[in-house]
Amino acid sequence: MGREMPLPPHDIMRAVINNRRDRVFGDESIWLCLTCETCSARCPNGCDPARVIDALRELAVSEGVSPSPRNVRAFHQAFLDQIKFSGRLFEVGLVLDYKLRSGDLLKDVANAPAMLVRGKLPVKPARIAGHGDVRRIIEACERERTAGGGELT
Amino acid sequence: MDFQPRITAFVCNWCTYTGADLAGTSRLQMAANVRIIRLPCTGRIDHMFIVKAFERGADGVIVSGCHPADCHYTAGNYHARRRFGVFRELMDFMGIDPRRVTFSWVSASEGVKWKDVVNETVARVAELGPFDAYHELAGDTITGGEPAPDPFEAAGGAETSDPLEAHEVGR
Amino acid sequence: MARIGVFVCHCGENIARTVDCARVVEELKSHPGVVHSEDYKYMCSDPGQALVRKAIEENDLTGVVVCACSPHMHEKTFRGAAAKAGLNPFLCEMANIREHCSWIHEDRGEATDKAIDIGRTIIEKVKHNVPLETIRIPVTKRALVIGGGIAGIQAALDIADGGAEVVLVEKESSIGGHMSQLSETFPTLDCSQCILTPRMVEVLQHPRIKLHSYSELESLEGYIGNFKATIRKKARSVDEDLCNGCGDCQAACPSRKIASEFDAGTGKRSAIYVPFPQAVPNIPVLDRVNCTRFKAKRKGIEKDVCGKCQEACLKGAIDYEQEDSFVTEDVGAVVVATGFQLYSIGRDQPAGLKGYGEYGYGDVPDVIDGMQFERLASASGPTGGEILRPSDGKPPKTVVFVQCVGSRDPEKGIPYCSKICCMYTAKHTMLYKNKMHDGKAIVFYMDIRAGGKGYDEFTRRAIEDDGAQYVRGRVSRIYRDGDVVKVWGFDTLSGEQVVVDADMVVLATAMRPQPGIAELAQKLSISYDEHGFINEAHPKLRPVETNTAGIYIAGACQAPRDIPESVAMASATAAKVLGLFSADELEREPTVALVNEQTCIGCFSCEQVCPYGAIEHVDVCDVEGHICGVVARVNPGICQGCGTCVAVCPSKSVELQGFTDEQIYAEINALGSW
Amino acid sequence: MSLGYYPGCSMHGTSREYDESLKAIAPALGVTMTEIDDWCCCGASSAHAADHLLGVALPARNLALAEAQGHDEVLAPCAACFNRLAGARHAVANEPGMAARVQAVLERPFANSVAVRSVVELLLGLAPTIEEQVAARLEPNQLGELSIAAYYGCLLVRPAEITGFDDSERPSSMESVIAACGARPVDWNMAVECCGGAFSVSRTSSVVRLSRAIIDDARSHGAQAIVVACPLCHSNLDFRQAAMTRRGEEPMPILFITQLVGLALGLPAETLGLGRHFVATEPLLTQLKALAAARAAADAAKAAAAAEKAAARAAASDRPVVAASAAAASDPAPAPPSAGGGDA
Repeated sequence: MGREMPLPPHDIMRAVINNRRDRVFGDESIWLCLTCETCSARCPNGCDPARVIDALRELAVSEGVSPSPRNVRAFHQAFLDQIKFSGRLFEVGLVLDYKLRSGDLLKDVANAPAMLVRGKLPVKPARIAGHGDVRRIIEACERERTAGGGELT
Repeated sequence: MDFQPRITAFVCNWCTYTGADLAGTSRLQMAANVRIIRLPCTGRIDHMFIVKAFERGADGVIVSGCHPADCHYTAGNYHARRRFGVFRELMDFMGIDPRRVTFSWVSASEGVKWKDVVNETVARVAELGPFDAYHELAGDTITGGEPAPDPFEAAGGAETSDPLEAHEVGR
Repeated sequence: MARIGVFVCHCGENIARTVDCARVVEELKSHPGVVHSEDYKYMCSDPGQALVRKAIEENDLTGVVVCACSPHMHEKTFRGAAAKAGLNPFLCEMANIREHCSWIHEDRGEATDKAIDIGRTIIEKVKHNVPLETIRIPVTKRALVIGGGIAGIQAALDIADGGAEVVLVEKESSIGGHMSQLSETFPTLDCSQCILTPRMVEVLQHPRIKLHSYSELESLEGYIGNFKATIRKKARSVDEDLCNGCGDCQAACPSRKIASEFDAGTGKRSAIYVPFPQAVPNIPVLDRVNCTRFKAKRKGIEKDVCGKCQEACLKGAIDYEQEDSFVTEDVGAVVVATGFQLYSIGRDQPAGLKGYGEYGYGDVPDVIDGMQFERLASASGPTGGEILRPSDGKPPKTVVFVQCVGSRDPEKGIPYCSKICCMYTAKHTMLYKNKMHDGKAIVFYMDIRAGGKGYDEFTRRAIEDDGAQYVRGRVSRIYRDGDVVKVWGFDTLSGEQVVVDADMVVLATAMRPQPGIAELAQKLSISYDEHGFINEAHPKLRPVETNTAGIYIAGACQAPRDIPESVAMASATAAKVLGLFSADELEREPTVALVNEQTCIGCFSCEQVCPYGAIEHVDVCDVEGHICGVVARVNPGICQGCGTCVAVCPSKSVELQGFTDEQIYAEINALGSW
Repeated sequence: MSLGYYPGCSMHGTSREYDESLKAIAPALGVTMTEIDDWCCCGASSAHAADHLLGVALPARNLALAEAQGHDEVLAPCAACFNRLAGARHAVANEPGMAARVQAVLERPFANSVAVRSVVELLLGLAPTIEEQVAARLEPNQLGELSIAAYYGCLLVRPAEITGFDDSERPSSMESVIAACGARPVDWNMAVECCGGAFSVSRTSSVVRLSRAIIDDARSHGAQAIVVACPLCHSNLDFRQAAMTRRGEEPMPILFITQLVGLALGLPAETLGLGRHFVATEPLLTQLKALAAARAAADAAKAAAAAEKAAARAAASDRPVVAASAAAASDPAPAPPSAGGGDA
């Protein structure tokens, strides 16, 4: 994805070193990272851009900075809410929810039937017994983060 | 101050003695209470030397050599450090206040540090007052030939504490 | 009864300003044992020294104390003066009343009292001084040089030209080392073989150089001036005395498809071979691993197979039964010049290194390393100097050079900079462009480190005159895509990803010490760093010495080095060796430790703490001559006189001459009287 | 040794056939595994991007469950899940303070004692078994003619200190499994490049660009199919392939490694869920069957001829040596460059 990022990983690292929040959060770069880990695997100095970018996204979310491209953030949001609700990811739900948030309603709708035919999309969400437990964990983590307990930056 | 402490310094020939020389050539003024005894290496220092110094009326002692890893003889100062670990235990036992002894590293380029070591030690010992317990120190006063305790007996324990650090001054 | 003479120096005003020298003279005159005491303005001047000599003779003094400057300043001077007057120099000591007194105090009274104290202390010490004789160790004026690369060759020639004998040991069948593999050399682009071969021949013909090729050091015993080296002459399967280097055996050998080490795998050789035509000595070696005959033997086939080389050899020099033999050589000094190896980043990685799978080295035929490029560019190489890529033998139109492969990479490779890569990469681009004018040379670099005479100009030339295209950034991926080698990189200056369709890629791989360097270092009891490079005694002031006296280092065994540096180091070691050999005997300060074998209990605490391994075990026998115990003995040739053994000896059986317990206690006691 | 099974969400949805095929081959290979009761989503690929702690805590919950249910190993077929689980295990073990923080949010005992295994790792260990079974089968192995590109993607091999079981730049474990199945692994270039992962839905354009490069490279290296071990990769390469195939290009079937093993073991395509792919697999399979049959016939003929030769050779005595020297003459191994040059 490097080539699609306005700031490629090494520039992000540089900006972080120079504490250039404006640059780091200035565009959608950090949201375009797929955590494919290639940068971390090949860094001669053992830096771990993938982790740094994760941390930056976390920061961005908690501080509400950084214009994460609407659809990417939407995806993450939809994803987490899914788990929060059922404890597991319910893909149909995810896709629908995501479309509502991101607004590109038509995308993939054509494919959904195909998915159903192939038995790939259970229509009914599987809700695990411990979904409450999961919700609690998610909220606990949110609390810790807002309490600033996290070790980011 | 009226009380002028008498300090005996055991220094190695290559680092601290040369460092003291540098202090001289740089004309660094310092207290005149210190008398230097030159040894090839702190590794040479038998801690009975220190006991003897006190026994002969010194109020304080400075032991100073090369920084770790700088030893002219590659490892002498490490062995010294290790033995002083044992020695500190001994001092309490003999009723010598450990604060009367300064362990320090002064390299050939640290004239200023040497000055500080001297002045701070003199000041510290001056506060402690005269060391008058020396007559209680055991042993024949002429040869000072008490059998030294085997330095390696307690060496194991010594390694955990680092006496040179413990009292280092003039950083 | 001691008869001490005291000499107080004013050092012009330096001492006299704050120290009342007259009073010092008076006070010390009355000190027990002092028979003479005087002062003078400049004691170190000739008239001053004359005073000392005169006093020694007139009062036949048993000791001299010079109250003046630091012993580091003038101890030699005054000991010399004492010696001239017939007094053992070690009975003369200095009391430092300048650096340690007059210069650091203002109060005249205080300073004078202190000066007197210092004088007394030294007087008391001198009373216990004993005459010492300078230690003399015989020196074998013969040097062992390990490694026949350019460093070893230079060291051997310089030492031999200096008049000493040299034993040169080379593990390969020919000397020449890596330099003989190079095509041209930076920054002058003169042909490596042309400047090296004559030196190699010189070595062979030098009356004072004895060459053991295809040999390795088995063990080294002894100490400076007196080493005994055992050398393993590996079974060459060729009688060195009979062989006349005609090469018939090589021509007769049927297995000719063995990858040539000399050509870094780009060329082929036979099983019995001389690595290259100019080899010195020009005697082939039989590679028993690849030889048909030995393969068959290993397969357990009774009958002798092949044997064509033996048939072909008219001198009957081929000896299949030959075994490793050993020779011992007495030498006085050792020069280690074992050089380097290139970091092979292929699939098999040494412990601690991850390698570079993403660069496809070893899998993609057209991804080669610097040494392989040298062979391709070399007139004596497999392509006769034409640059043709390995896969299809076509001339590559676009060549990508990647610097810092393995170097400066603490995570996957090696943290240090290999130093020569920037230069040889620039050289490679020139060699390539000079042979392929329409070719494109692209260099990926992190920084260009071209420090050295004419070095930066050289890299500039590559860029500006020869048009090499330098891209600042690292390469992330190299793979084969049909006919081309795809190179993914990043241009950090333009901030763009770069993808090059190259025909060939040359990796400037890192320099590492030779394999087996650790074992060698242990044999020589010298130290090496975490990468395996030999440690110098002092990084600035003793760069070619090791912490073991009499063993010196030259070239890339100490750190990444280029040819000029290796040669300079080699000549430096030669100077050191010749200096050592300049006298028949080594003179050493007698301030060394001495064991009282009567009282030694043989606990060898001293051995544990001695940094130089100077402690030897000696059997003690009872009256009937039966061994009844073992005691320690200090080898004065090795002891450096730190005195650590003295301090740890539980039975007080070791004394450090010049700093005996007696002397030191005397000093301490002297201080008791203030 | 008790193996817990962590399917992960997509195994019950978009990559159902992965689950089916795994369950199908497990008994055949003598693997018994029990699904972790009440497992939850591991958070991939959003949790870690939103909250580091959550990214560790969710997988940790599953590892804790596995622990409680007496497993000492957990099998996570989904590469993303595997990466998250293994990553969590690593983080809890190595990040200062992490163990405590996780403990605090989990509110259940967690000793971090469970090892995490990927399907590839498991199959690699079983490769000999697979080979035996394939050999033992009577009908000709239909995979004999199949050239396959093994696609690892990111999460299976990176980062090395977490995944560990294979070289992160030049992995070979899948190739070993493919070979064990009797198929031909192709040597290609995109085995560890990223396919676009989680952007399948949110940034399809990128996925198409990245995945196309992968499929093109596989095709150009003669692969007839790509084998994957990751639902994300699969959906990108399979589900999105329509968007990236140009006119005249044969579609490239994308198989899960478990499906390949299943085929090798002779399990019916249906049970392996081969019908669930967007890129149809039938044409390839039928083609293979034909080829395999043909080859079997040819082999039989060859074998007969060879037998005669062998008999003849047995007569002459000094033959083996010639063979040996011939082998020597054609010894291809290039010397390591470092071997050049001469030093003691």
